[in-house]
Amino acid sequence: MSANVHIQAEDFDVGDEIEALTAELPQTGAVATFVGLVRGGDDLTALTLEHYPGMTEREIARIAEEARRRWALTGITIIHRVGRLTVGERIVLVAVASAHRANAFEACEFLMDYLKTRAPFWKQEERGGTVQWVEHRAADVAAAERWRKP
Amino acid sequence: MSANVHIQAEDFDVGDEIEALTAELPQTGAVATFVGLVRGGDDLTALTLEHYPGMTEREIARIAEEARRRWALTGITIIHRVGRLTVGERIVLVAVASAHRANAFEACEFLMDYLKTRAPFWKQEERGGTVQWVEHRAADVAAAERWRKP
Amino acid sequence: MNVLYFAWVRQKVGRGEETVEHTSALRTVGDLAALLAARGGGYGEAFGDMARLRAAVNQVHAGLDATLAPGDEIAFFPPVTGG
Amino acid sequence: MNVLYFAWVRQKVGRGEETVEHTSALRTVGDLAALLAARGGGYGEAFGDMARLRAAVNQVHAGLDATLAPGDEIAFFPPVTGG
Repeated sequence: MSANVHIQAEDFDVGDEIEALTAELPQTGAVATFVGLVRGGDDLTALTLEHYPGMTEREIARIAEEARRRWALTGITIIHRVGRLTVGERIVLVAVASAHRANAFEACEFLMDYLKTRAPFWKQEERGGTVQWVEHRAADVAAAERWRKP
Repeated sequence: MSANVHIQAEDFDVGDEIEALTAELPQTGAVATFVGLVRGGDDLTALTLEHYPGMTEREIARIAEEARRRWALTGITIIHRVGRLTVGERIVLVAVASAHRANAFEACEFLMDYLKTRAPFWKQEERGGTVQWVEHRAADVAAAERWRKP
Repeated sequence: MNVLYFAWVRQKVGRGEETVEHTSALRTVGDLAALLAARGGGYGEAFGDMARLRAAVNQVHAGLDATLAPGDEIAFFPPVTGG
Repeated sequence: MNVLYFAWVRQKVGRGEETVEHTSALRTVGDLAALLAARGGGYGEAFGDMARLRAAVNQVHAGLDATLAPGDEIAFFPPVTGG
């Protein structure tokens, strides 16, 4: 199994991606998926996402490889969009296929937690006329820390 | 928020369902989704699913209501297919929308664990020429038990 | 009372549904199961070991000690295996 | 060495990329950051508080004590906020 990793400006179709992930893999019984959207509120109108071409892909591939070592999986697809995205638009897709659901759920959460704290993406928020860089959240760091082995 | 619950013979489109779940809900930032498939292996060719019309819908609605009480969610869609399904076909979809991903993931896992142990569905497996009822799994009961409050 | 059977319970008793008159002897789900088991044949097989069965009264999961009333819908089935 | 800047680091220094000659005085990422901070202006603002910055050497997360070599690609950026 190898992970499909895409950094792109274009939107994605979740159904098509799950279909592609599980095609020709009859041993898959479970697909856990996460879709992140631009959440409205506090006058937010849009986000602009920037990444580090080259490193971002490598870092995500490393995280996916770590998930593959820790759980019995049959496939991983990760798509992260960059550029300007308005409220309600999809930002990220993590889809994990496995024989059983517990592995798929855990690996999907792990991948999201690590994406948030390890993969080089930076977000700017537009609120009314002002644009501001998003500070990283302590809650995200704590979420990633829980996967550390003792 | 009310849960969309469907028991049907027809297939579903995961992308369309997520789209419908999050449309007009700008406060949604996260959608966790689970798709269960007919897993091949050990000569399995197909499953046939039976349900208890009326009670199945009510029981799933109760489980969804419990999830709504326990987590801050913006939407829930549950689709469970019945009838004969061959290897690789989709069986079940649970999609949970929330402002934040931790709630979405937890509620999605909770719903799957409860569906497995509380919702009246029964499966028959076809292997080669023989057809056999599936016994319930102790692992599924244990998975559901972990959500019990102390 | 309307009595429903699902999965292999339905197959063993040879029907999905039947009417059973509510009597004062049928106080609980367990009483009804005993009555059905006593019929022998497929019923005897299906209801011989109640530990293998689950029940619902009016579409809500119920134990053997759940009480019955005229007009109730009672269902017998194996432990569920959905998802 | 190729030095890259991202997010508000890029905005403060006014460029996304530049070449900095490797010298024996530039042993670590911290040495390079100190050199850049000493330029003042936008560089001074961006590199004034290294606790607010993260770095990578050859596209791998690295600390201030990571050593440098000629031809390395070094990047400076704020803590990441993806997903």
